[in-house]
Amino acid sequence: MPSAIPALPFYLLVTAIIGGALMTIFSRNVVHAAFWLLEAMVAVSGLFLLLSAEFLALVQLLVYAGAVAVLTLFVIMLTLRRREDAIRPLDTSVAAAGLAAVFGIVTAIAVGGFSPLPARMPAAAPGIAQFGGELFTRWALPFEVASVVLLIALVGAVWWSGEDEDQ
Amino acid sequence: MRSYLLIAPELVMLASALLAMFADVLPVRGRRVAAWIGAAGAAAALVIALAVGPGSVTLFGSMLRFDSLAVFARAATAGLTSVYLLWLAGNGASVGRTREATTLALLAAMGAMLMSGARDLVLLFLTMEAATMPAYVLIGFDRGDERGLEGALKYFLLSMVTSLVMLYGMAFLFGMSGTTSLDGLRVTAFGSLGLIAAVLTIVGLLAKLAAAPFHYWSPDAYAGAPAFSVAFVSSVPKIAGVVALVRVVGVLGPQVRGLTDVMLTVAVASMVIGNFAAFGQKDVRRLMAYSGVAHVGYLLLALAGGTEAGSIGAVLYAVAYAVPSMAIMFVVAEEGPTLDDMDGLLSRRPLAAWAMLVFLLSLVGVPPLAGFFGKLYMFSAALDAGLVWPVVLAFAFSAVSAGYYFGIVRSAFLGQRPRAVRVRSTRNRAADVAIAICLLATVLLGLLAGPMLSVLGYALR
Amino acid sequence: MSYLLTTIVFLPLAAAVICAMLPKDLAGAAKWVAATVMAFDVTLVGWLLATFDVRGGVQAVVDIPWVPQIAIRYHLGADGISLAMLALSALLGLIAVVASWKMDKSPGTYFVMLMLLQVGMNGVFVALDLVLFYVFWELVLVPMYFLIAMWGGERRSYASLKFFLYTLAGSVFMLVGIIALYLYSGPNNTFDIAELVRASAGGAFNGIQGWLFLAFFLGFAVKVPIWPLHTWLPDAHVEAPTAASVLLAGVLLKMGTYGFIRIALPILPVAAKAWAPWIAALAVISIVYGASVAFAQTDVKKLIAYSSVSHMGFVMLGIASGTAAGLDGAVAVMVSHGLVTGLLFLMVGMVYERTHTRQIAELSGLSSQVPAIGGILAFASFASLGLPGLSGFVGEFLSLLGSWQSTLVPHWMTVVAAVGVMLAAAYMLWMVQRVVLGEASEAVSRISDITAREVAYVLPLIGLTVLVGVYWNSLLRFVDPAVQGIVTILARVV
Amino acid sequence: MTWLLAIPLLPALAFALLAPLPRVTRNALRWVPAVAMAGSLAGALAAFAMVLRSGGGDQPIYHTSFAIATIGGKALDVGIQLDAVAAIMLLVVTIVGMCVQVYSLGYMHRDGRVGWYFAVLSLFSAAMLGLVLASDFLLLYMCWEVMGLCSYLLIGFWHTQEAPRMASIKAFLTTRVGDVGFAIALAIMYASVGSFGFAAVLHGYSWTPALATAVSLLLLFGAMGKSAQVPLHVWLPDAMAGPTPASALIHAATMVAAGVYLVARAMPLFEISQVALTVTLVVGTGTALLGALLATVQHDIKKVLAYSTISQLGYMFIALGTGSAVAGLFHLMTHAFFKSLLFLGAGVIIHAVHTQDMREMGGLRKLLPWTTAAFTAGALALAGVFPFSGFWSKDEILVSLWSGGHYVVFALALFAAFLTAFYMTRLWFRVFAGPAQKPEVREAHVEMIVPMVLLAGISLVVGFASPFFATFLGEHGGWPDIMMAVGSSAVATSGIVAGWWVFGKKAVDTEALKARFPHLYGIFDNKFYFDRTYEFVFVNAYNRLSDALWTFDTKVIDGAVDGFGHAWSAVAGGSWTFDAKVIDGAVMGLASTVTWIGARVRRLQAGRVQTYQRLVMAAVILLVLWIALKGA
Amino acid sequence: MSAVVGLREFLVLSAVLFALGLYGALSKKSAIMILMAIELMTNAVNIALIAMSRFLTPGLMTGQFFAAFIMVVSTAEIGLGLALVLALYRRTRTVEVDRIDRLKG
Repeated sequence: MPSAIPALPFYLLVTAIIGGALMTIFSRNVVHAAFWLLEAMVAVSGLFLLLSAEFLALVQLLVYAGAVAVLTLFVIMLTLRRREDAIRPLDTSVAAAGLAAVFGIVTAIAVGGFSPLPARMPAAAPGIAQFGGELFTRWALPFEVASVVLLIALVGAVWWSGEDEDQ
Repeated sequence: MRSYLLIAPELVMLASALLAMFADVLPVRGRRVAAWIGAAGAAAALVIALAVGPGSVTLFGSMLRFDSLAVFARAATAGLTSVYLLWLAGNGASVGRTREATTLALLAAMGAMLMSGARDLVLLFLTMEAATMPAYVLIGFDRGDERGLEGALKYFLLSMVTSLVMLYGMAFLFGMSGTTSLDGLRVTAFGSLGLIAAVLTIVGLLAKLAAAPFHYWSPDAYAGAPAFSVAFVSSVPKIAGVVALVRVVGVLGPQVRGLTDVMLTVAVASMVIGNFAAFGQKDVRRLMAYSGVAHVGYLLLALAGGTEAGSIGAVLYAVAYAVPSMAIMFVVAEEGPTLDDMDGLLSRRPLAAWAMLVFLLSLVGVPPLAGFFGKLYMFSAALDAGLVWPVVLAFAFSAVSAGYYFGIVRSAFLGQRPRAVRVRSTRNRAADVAIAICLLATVLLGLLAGPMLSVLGYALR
Repeated sequence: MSYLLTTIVFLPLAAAVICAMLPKDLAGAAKWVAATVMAFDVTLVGWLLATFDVRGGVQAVVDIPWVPQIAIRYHLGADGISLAMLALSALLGLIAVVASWKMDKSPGTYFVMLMLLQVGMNGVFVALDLVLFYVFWELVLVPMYFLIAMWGGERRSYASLKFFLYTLAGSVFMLVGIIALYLYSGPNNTFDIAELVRASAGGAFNGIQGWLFLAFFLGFAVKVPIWPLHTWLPDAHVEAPTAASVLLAGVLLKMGTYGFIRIALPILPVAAKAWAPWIAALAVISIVYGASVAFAQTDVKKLIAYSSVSHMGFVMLGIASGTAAGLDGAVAVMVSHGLVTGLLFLMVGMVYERTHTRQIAELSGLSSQVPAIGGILAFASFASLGLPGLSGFVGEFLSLLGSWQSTLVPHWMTVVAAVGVMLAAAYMLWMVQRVVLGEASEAVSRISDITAREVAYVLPLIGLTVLVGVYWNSLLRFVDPAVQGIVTILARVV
Repeated sequence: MTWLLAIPLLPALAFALLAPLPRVTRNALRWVPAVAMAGSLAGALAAFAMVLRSGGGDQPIYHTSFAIATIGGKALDVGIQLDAVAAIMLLVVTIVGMCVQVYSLGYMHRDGRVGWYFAVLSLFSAAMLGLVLASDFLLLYMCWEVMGLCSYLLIGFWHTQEAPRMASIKAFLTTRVGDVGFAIALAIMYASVGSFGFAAVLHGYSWTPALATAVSLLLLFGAMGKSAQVPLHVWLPDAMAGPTPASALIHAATMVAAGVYLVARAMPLFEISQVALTVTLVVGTGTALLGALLATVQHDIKKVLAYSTISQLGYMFIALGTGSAVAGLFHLMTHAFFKSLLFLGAGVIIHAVHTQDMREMGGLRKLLPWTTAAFTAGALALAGVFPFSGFWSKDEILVSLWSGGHYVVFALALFAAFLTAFYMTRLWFRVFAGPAQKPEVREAHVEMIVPMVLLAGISLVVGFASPFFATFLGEHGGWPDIMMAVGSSAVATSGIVAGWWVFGKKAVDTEALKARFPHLYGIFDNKFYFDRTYEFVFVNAYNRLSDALWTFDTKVIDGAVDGFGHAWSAVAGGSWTFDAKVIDGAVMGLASTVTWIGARVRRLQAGRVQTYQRLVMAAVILLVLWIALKGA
Repeated sequence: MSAVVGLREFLVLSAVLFALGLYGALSKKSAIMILMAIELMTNAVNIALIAMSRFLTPGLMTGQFFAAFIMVVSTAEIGLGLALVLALYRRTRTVEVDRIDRLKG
């Protein structure tokens, strides 16, 4: 395991992520935004690889990049009656920008102050096997609750997509 | 073995939820069989929860510990859900497909019950999401009505953002303390980042309870939603929400200077906005939304006191608030959401009218009902902690609240215009039994406060 | 451990439940249920009166823990003063039931409300635990709200909600006071009045007696009512049905003054003495203000309502004086005002039943058309203006004596109060002049005189007014020992 | 000796018996009070005999009391006693009372509510007897007030007419003004002595001069109310609206005398403070003069007698002012007899000519022989002509004045005596002399004549008892010296001669006199503007005050609570509309205010999700910044 | 740009990404865009979590589990959200958040 993270790939990925996010937010075409989001997700999964969290990188790729992005595209397709509906005036709001900027700055400063930030990365990092082992021992209960959450989402989605037959 | 016994109530709830979902498969016919199953299941969970009593679950990395406070919350949640489903069984026809509603209610209740025992940030987050997601669907349950869906969307979006803010806070809490278990959280060494992380986490919890200034979703959501779903959403999840807040504030409070001031400001804001906005309301659902904000304000005042008695008083009051407000929404669901629908209720359904009066009086805090004793404990704890003028303000507001609550009483009792024909008189005995149980609970919670408090392991003195 | 007081207090609750259970068509029977229960209640109180040992302090005590966690006890007991008020409350309760015999508008619910009101009234005078006292105090609010709101006059919804909110707002401060007492009552916190008195003597509340007294003062002053918190009284009286007015004037007003005597004075003697001149000033204003405004009234009931403000001013003067004579006078006015104003409202009720008007301009010459009603109304008016030989004089005279004797009340205030007595004669006689004497007016000319039933419920009031007026000790025998206890507490404080 | 209690209780029982009865049976039993009064008379005579046997003096020969209340552990005693003063007063009240009862049986028998009249008369007598027998100021005060009530009921007996109604309320309130002083005096007594008994208060407590002055002046103020002294005399002339026999009893003999009796009782207190005595003297003189002056110009026969009573009461207060209670009481006794006689006579005259205005009378000398004789006896007694009782008692007062060195007052008293003789002669000539304007008049019935004759006889005889009267009361008695007797007789006769000269011979044209001094006559006519000033200063002012307070009550206090909302909206310019259910439901303006604030608070709830999001995040950021700055 | 990449860089990245997502959520009118913004914010949180877990507590993988569960939950919620948006679209023919403001007061 490399004891330190090589600077070049990290910064490459950072530009990909931030660029993707910026394009998602500021693109006028909803479809383009969806694709840029997809690009950002893939970059994030790369970042996870850098942090030697292989399982999470894989999950990120499959779940977010695959399912969510595709699902978003589906809904966009369903809600566009005409092609040109996709092009929408760029919604900008100074208030939102102000609030987001303040929040970002405050957290950044606070993080800066996070005194014991080790620059060096510790050597050993547990692999997927240990992740799998712990998932079904220490984290079994959250796992079950997560499954319930999925069930609820399922019931809700089915309910809302169902037809509104007679009361 | 002990651990499985401890989470038996939750398992029973899950089982009955699944059974309710596949009610069609069962041989028993009838649209409302799901609700009956649900009601029975929840009742069983209540009994087990009380029987098993407190204890800590050694399995699963001891993320779950049910102390007496949690036992009380779990029992109350199960009991209320059982009464809710009993009422639902009685009103099934007017509510449409009860199967989905029952399942969602049971799953939400299960999530809430687990939440009251969660001692770990991850589990807390997961159980909280499990408890609130069904609320989105229940609020927008009436698929045909876009106002309901609009309410659900607003609730959804606002909750998502506040949950993310909470997650962001939790992430840093984890980062600083190295562990996600509640007891191990240490933020003191990390300067302002620790403080910020704590506040962000607590904001998420406050938003779930619809405390001001994070309450904006609740008036629109309740006003759009069908009354029967407001009955559930406005009462049951709040109990567990308060317990969670008690846990988090209990851990972070001593470490973060000024946290109690934040709680105090939010409490006073909730009282002011809740009470004043409720005046002049003509839709009872919206009125109850603002009343909910006001009562959360009273709760937070007790928690701001920071004493152990305050937190127990707050949980007791959460239940003392939940029972009457749910029952009021039952009657509103049967009669119609606006004040005019309530006109002449006394002449049409005298028992319901008297019950409504008792529930409203309990919310105002008139003795000898539950509301009064709840406020008495909470505010004596708060006064003990020196918060004199906020308590006086709280008492003054509860007096003022009689103004808008009595708007409902006046229409019900003095309204002259009995509505010509009752459109949906399809409710049957079960619904009335449910209301009767709530009535009994509101009165007994007041009179038998003593024994009930011993269940809570109350040690004020 | 005697169950007598518990039965006396909660018997009407049983009646209320029975009346509530009555089916629609049997609602007429509700009045019989109420009457028998109240009759039995009165006999029980009578028995308690008979066996009451005047020297024995608090008797018929029942004291069991209710919510042990925060020391709330179900603690009932009666000393001289509470016994006098309990008797008044039970008697007026029975009379109110008999007086509303011809109530036809949903009688079932009416008598349920009346009985609930009775529980609150009986309970508040014998509760010796502050929370229990507060529970009964609030219990009275709701039934009275409904009695006014559902069976009242034209502006009933306005008057009833005003009554409810005024008293509720006041009682909010009282509750804060009660909790503060609980918290500061030394090592083991308690709500029990006797223990609080001991704790106060031991200096438990020394720093904050002023604030505590303010809290209790606001709570009780609204109920008494003391000027300027009195504006709810005329509306509530005018719009309330006769029986409700009798109970409102006869008993509910006394809960405020009883609160002062039972709670504020013994537990917070230092503050009571400090506040006494201010309370006396407000009392004197109430006396003169009430009398003067009564003089300008066109509605008889409103006149009597303002006269109540004036009479309660005397009670507060007596309480502020802190002397034995003053406090004896205060309780005497409370009892006599209950009897006399109750009688006045009953007579006005009878007149209203027959003539359907309360306007003084439209009523005149009652004594020529209906001599019995006219005579009794005149009798009640003379009792009200404090004619010696009738109970009205006893209380007011002793209050004047007490306030002159007391070092707390400046002498000029007693003089103004004495002038107040004269003003009372002015508006009362002016009313008798216009209503009872003179030619029978058009509204009065065809009405029938008093019936046997009405005589039945009026007679006890007349009898008691004369008895107390002639032989003062019939009442003071019970009240004086209890008052001495309070006076010693006040005396101990320098 | 407990049968003494029977004296006041008998008439009280008669009242208790008659009051609740229906009108018809009550009228039938109208004789019962007369029987009760006879019983009391017998008792009074027996009591007088016993006191006579024991030699009189100021020590009570019998005293009993009973605890009416226990205040702060100490008993408050109330009781009755029999001493010389009480015995005399008992005699006076019962004799006059008996005569009035008998007379009324004749006078009132045609009236529809005669039963009620006798019942109240009986209650009045009981109260007066109770007052006289009282051994403490408390019982005295209670009977004092009950008497006030009876005078209210009797004056307003014919309550269907406007005048009696107004007169009765005026009488009650004016006396009540006096009673305020009395009540405060009692408060002072209780505060200093701790009890009200005569023995304790008058003899058992060492009063400081200042406190004694205060108590005596307050008692005097109370007495002035009841005994119609200036300035509280305005109610007596109007009280003539009541039935004449009632006036005879109340406004001649008993009630008005109660004030004098009270001061006489409290004389030990008055003697401690010189100020109180001089004030009494001044009040007495003023009243005597004013009464006499006004009596000379009245046209209504009863008004003349009313002002004459005021004047004579003034005399009694003069006597008390000089410190000699004996002279006061003696004049009280003699005045009671001849003034009640005059009233009863006036009653017969009014009954005969059906009017009270003397200008329509005349020449009744021959038509009403018995009445004229009795009336003349009374008139002479009043004028103070030897040997009638008036002469002796007035003489006593003049002696005590002279010996007390009050020469100015002595002169004024003589002038008042002259005026008294003058107006009585004027009355005599107006009523009895000259041509009979109403010839068809018949003499009164026998039950009206007998009491008058009896009273005339007593007025003639009782004067001679004056020397024994003083010793009986425990002070040195004796015949008045000759010089004073001659002087007063001279004044009296010159008054009569002047009266005869003006009214008998009509030598002076009174009309011209009036024309020449119009404004002087105006003053007299308006009764020195007392009524007008009281009306304006007190009654109207109080009316305006109570209306002002009533509007203050509804508009300001109530309004403050109600109006707050509307005022707020006017200030804030907010125009919020809410339906009737909220308006009529809004208990107070407060509710409309709160609804208005509610509307403002809800403005943020405008329905757009984004605004909600931004508001929430803004709140979050604020909290974060607050905590970060607080924490750092 | 310091030569070696430390935890601070990751956390700053997470803060910037979170701010961007927050801006998107607060400013966008279309519900779908808001959901996308929310996904960005979720990823920001995950980055922070995994970075801190990797740098501060290499031994145990709590942060990674937390992130994993966050992913599960947020995916479920976005699915539900999209279903809700679709249902609402079917009724009101719009996904513009600020045009659906019939509930107010």
